[in-house]
Amino acid sequence: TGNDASSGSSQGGSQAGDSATGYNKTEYNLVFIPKLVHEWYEDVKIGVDKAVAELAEKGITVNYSWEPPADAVVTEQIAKIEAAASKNPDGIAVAIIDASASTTVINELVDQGINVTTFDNDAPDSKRKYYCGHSTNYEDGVEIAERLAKSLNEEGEVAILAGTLSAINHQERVKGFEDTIAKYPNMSIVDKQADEDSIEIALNVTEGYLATYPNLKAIYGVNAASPIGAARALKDANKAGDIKIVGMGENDEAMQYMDEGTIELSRKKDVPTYGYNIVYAMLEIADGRTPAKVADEIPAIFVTKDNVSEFLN
Amino acid sequence: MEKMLEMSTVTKTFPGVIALNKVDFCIEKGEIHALIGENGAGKSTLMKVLMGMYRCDEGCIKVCGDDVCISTPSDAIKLGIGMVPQELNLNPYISAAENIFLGNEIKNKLGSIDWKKTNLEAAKVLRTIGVNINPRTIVNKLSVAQQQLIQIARVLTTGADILIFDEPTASLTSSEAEFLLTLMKKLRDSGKSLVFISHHLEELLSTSDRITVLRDGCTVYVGDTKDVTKDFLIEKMAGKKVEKLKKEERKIEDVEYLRVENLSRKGEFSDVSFDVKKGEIFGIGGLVGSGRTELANAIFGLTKKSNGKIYLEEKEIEINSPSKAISLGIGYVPEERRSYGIFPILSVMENMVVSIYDILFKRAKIQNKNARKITEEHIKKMRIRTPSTKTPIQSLSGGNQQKVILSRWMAKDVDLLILDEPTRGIDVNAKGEIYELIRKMTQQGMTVIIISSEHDELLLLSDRLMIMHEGKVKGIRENVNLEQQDILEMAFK
Amino acid sequence: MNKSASARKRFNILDMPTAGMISIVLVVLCVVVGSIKPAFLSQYNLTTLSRTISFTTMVAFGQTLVLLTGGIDLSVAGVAGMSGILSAWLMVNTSIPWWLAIILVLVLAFICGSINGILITKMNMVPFVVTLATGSIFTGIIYVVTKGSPIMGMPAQATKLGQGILFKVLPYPAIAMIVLALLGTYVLRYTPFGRYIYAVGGNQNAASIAGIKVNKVTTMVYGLSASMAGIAGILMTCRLGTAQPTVGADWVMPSVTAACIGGTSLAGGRGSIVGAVVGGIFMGVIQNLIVILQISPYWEKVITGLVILAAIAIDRLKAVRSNT
Amino acid sequence: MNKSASARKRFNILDMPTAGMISIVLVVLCVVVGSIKPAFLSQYNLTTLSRTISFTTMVAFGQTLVLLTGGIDLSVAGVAGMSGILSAWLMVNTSIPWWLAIILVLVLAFICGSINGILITKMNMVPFVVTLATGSIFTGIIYVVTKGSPIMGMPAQATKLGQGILFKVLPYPAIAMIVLALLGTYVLRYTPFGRYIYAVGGNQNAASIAGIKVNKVTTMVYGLSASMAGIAGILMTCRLGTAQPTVGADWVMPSVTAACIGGTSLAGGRGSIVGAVVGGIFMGVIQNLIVILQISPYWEKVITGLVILAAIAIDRLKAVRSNT
Ligand SMILES: Nc1ncnc2c1ncn2[C@@H]1O[C@H](COP(=O)(O)OP(=O)(O)OP(=O)(O)O)[C@@H](O)[C@H]1O
Ligand SMILES: Nc1ncnc2c1ncn2[C@@H]1O[C@H](COP(=O)(O)OP(=O)(O)OP(=O)(O)O)[C@@H](O)[C@H]1O
Ligand SMILES: [Mg+2]
Ligand SMILES: [Mg+2]
Repeated sequence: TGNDASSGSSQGGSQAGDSATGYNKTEYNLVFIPKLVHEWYEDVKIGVDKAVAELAEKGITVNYSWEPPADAVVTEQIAKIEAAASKNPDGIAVAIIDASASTTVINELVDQGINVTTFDNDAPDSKRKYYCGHSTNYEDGVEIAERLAKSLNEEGEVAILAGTLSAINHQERVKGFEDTIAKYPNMSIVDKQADEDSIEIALNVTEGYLATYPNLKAIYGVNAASPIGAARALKDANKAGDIKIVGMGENDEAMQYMDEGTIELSRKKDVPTYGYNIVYAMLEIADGRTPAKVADEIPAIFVTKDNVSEFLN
Repeated sequence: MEKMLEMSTVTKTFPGVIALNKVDFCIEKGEIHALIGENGAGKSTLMKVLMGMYRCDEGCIKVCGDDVCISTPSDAIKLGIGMVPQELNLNPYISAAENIFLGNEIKNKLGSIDWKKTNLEAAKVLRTIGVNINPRTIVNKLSVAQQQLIQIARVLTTGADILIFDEPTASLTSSEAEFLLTLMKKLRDSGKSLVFISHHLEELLSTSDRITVLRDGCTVYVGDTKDVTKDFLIEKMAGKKVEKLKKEERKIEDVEYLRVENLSRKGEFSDVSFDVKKGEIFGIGGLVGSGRTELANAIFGLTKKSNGKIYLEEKEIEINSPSKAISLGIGYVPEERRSYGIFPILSVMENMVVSIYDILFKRAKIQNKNARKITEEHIKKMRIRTPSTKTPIQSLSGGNQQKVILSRWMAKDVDLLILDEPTRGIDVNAKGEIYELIRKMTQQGMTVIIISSEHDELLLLSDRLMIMHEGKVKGIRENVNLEQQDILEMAFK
Repeated sequence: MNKSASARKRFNILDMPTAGMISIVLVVLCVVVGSIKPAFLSQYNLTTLSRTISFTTMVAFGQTLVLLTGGIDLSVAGVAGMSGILSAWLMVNTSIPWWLAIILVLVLAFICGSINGILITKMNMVPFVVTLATGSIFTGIIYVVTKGSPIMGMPAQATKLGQGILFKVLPYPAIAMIVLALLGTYVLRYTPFGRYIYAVGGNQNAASIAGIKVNKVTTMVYGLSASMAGIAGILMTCRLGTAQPTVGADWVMPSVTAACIGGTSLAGGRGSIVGAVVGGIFMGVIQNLIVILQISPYWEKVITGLVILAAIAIDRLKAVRSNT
Repeated sequence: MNKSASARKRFNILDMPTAGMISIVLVVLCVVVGSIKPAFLSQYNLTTLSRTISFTTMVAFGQTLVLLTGGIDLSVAGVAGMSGILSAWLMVNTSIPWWLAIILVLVLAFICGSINGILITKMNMVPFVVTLATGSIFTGIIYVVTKGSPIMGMPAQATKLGQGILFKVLPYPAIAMIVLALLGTYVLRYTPFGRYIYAVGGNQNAASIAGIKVNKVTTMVYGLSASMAGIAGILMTCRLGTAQPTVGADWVMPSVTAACIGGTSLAGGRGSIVGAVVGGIFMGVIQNLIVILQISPYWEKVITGLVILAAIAIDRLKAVRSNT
């Protein structure tokens, strides 16, 4: 179903490139706009660089600029998207901070003939050309809850570190988790507090939990910062392992805590693949073709003590 | 005699003004040197150059015969120069004792501040200048006069050999001033050199040894005090002959305008009753702390009275805010110009027309042209020295600032004007002009209450006089054949 | 007379207002960048940039009024977000027409601001803490109302307000900003109320004695600041097409900074709406340039900081030279 | 004499310093909550709470000094983060011993702060904009160094500084805070330098006439503020065991707020380290109570705002009553 040249993109006009490479042009300009400057996106960038290097071997030059806003602020990101558009690139890839907020801009740009794609976090109702990411947040919450229930023998108190209140993916992860725990009569969610994606706040809130709930059995953290903050607090309180931490930890630090046994379970995605896949997709779109898959689901795996060694540097 | 300080060809310009134009100024060891001139003549500026607060454009300074470079106040202090500035310049949030020893702390062996000793020493210094206040009092709780005395105490503790007093007596009453003058003489006799700036010529004549007169930023006269007379100085300052104002016997119709009955405010004044007639100049005299300012504040609605009644044209009125007072046609020139009078960074024009914006607002727009016209008129009428109507008022000399505030109420055209020390810091000639203006205003139907610590001013201007002491009315008299002596007698009876 | 005239001429050069100096810096910057990267001066970029700038700049207008009185309004973020959310909520969940929803919310914003003003004047509280606390409350209300989720389904007439572009050149929010800037300048320059704001900031005690109702003026100013934040919040919501709980969350510092860069003093009494416009444009242009010039994101904050420092340093050099 | 004596007595009750009033509110709050939820007063909670509070409170000490001079330091976030990152970087990537790394970074922090001070005094720039800009630069340096990733592998002796607990009761950071509070109070009360800080903020002209080197004092104060932020940043990094780029990012407003709540005036000249401690504890306790009392996260901001308002209102009531 791949090479459907019929999609009326204006960019497809220049047929100068030699067909041996399979691409219309020999040089492409791309813009990436992650949510913010963060190590997670550095991993995405590794994948981007890998694809760019591959293409260079085929004689295709891909220039890209990396433009995360300094902080994950939706209005700042929109300003970045608009500014990037004025450079008229062959493609813009955005890790959406806020789907509904960005939809208008994306549609405006796509209508102008600029190819906008999304990665990591989607704007599903927009006219974006392609999405590469992970959208099963609710299901992740469910899955983590199921696994936690099993390891706790379906009983005990659990507290949630709920991330940022306005982040939809955090809300969905919480929802999936809550809905599932509700099915176990002997399990209860005793508290849920925001940690604003901050290790410092996650740590402080966890200490509050430890003081308030002597029977706490597990802590669920919905973003990369939460399990790390919780792990630190548990270690300090000498309760590492007694209370199970489950959640979304992905980085090296989380892997180390897991190796020690402080974090029990973590959902981890193959991050560089986002970058790798999206470069190829953007080139397809720039040439006026539709990429093989319009939405590219990057699978996430569960990391536990058993397989953590694969991810330790 | 030994030259203690020599300033030669000092020139200092500000945007729009040449404040000092090749001024020569010289003090000898062990003298009190009077520095006089009209408002804006450049007296304070010259002293600020000496203190290193302004850098002069040109000129050189010698201390004890040596060329010196003074670029900051701490340089000046190191050279043994100390100053009591014209404007109150204390830290309002710290104690009197600390203000006195600021920059000159008393430390113990460990290098930390010895507060006990600081307070003891402060009390000692305060006693030498005749003030009886607790050195631990936070400065913003003190009256203006007390703050002024603290500034004087400050300078005395620095052990400076050259002491500058820029209008030190302006906010003091006669007895405190008297005490200070004696102290200054004592300092001179102990070998110190003093610069004394004042608009009270009698003071200068009785205290100083030599006099320098400045006019328009130039030195116009230097000579021994014993060789000059008051009239001579007045003429030198103005650069022309000046008519002296005489007491005027006026007939005031017996139409009551304002009546105050049993007005009291806890801890400030009690049972004050008086009435003011339409077109009258009603003087209020007394000694420091007699509660006159507080009385005026209460009448104007700045503070709440605790008791009593006020009638305006026979109708009882309730004044609970200044804006209410103003809407009833009352204006007020407060005693503390800097904290209650001026808007320092706003222009002369804005300072003048701030109370008449509602009148200037026509055809959906403030008529700035009119505002400028009014301002320029008053600048001319009051002879206010300012480069332009746009100059921030803070860069005017003290006396000229006061004139701007007076103009504010003239522009507003109020029916009753309360003036609290209206000529404080104003030069002799300008005083005369202001007196004349006050009289002219009353002739046009305005009523004036004037509070003053200068008794000759009250005797010259007022139709009737009320004397207060310690918050109580000691008497009200027609101002006919009254003398200074009578006022003091009334106060202490 | 001669003397003073020559002195006055020099005075004019040295006393070029801050807003003027910054404008010059800004124009030079734009010309230089425009000649290196024509994309910067493309109509598309200028149009979207003008829209981007307009929101915080509008907030900066209100902030300027508050700063002129010597206060500070940290609640603008909360008010902006709350206004956006509540107006969308009213449009989506009630049968109130969209324009009425907007008016109602702006009235509410004004009341919220007045509460700040009343607490500050009547209770004699510190503006910084009061507006921080009320700002926290207003932000909190957003979360209570939305539980963090955006409100979708706003009527198209409303979203047009934020998304529309007049003659394909001038976005509606930019028009709103220009109108408000003119209005604000008029009020500050030509109405008694405007002059009273300067007087209150110049010396509160003196203002009171001059017959100005200091408390009323101050309360009004906080009300207006909140209204401006409200307008910006609602327009941003319309621009986005959905009501985001985070709208305006980061507008506090930029609004103060824009005012400051444009020459408004934090101590009160000095400043202008024009200053806020210049400051707002300056900040927006820097952000835009960073993308246009492809400056590494890791260096973005460093560059932004340096450019701001450089701009105000150029402005201050004259002051330093004219000093003492 | 009699009058003034009676006046002094009245003065004492009405003029109970803000820090005192807030302490009373705080104690009442703690007792009430402690009786409802004994967990609040458990040793574990108090110990961890004391550590949580200590970081921003230390930053608030420096902020207090700056506020006393009438300025504001918005660069504390940048300095704290940069100090944390750079010290970790030195420990991990060079052979410099950990303690030397810390000293070097603190010297650097002091220099960074002094740059603020020099720009503010020599160039006569506005503290708000200067520190905002330099703060942006310092934060930027973090990103340049780390590209957003944490630095791991800090030596255990260093992390002990942040994680250790004396006698299982008093965390090291809390000890650092107490020592610094005592030291700061001593400096402010008993050394000329400390008094000069008040003098500069109370009336800069007066200070200058008294021969105080206003520029030197001010520069020093910004240097100290940066050093305090540096200490807090390094300790937080040690506490977390890894250097996070976001350390300190949210400390600016809390540090100013803590100082303000404790009675330090933004206009300068009034305030104390004790005030910062009380304000810091107050803010920390509110945050802790929200967890302990299971307050819904959606209501958190509303409650926080209301409690702050209530506390300062209680403090101000006395002022309002003693007014006019
Ligand atoms: N900081 C300043 N900026 C601009 N102009 C100033 C400044 N200080 C003083 N001037 C101007 O310099 C002139 C001299 O002022 P100065 O204060 O020395 O007068 P003065 O003799 O002390 O008067 P007064 O008796 O009223 O105190 C005045 O015209 C004044 O407007
Ligand atoms: N803010 C204040 N706090 C405490 N006491 C004050 C304060 N202001 C004034 N006082 C005291 O109140 C009394 C009256 O004040 P004040 O000296 O102003 O009276 P006055 O009659 O207007 O005298 P004058 O006008 O001659 O200075 C004085 O004893 C003064 O010390
Ligand atoms: Mg003078
Ligand atoms: Mg008085």
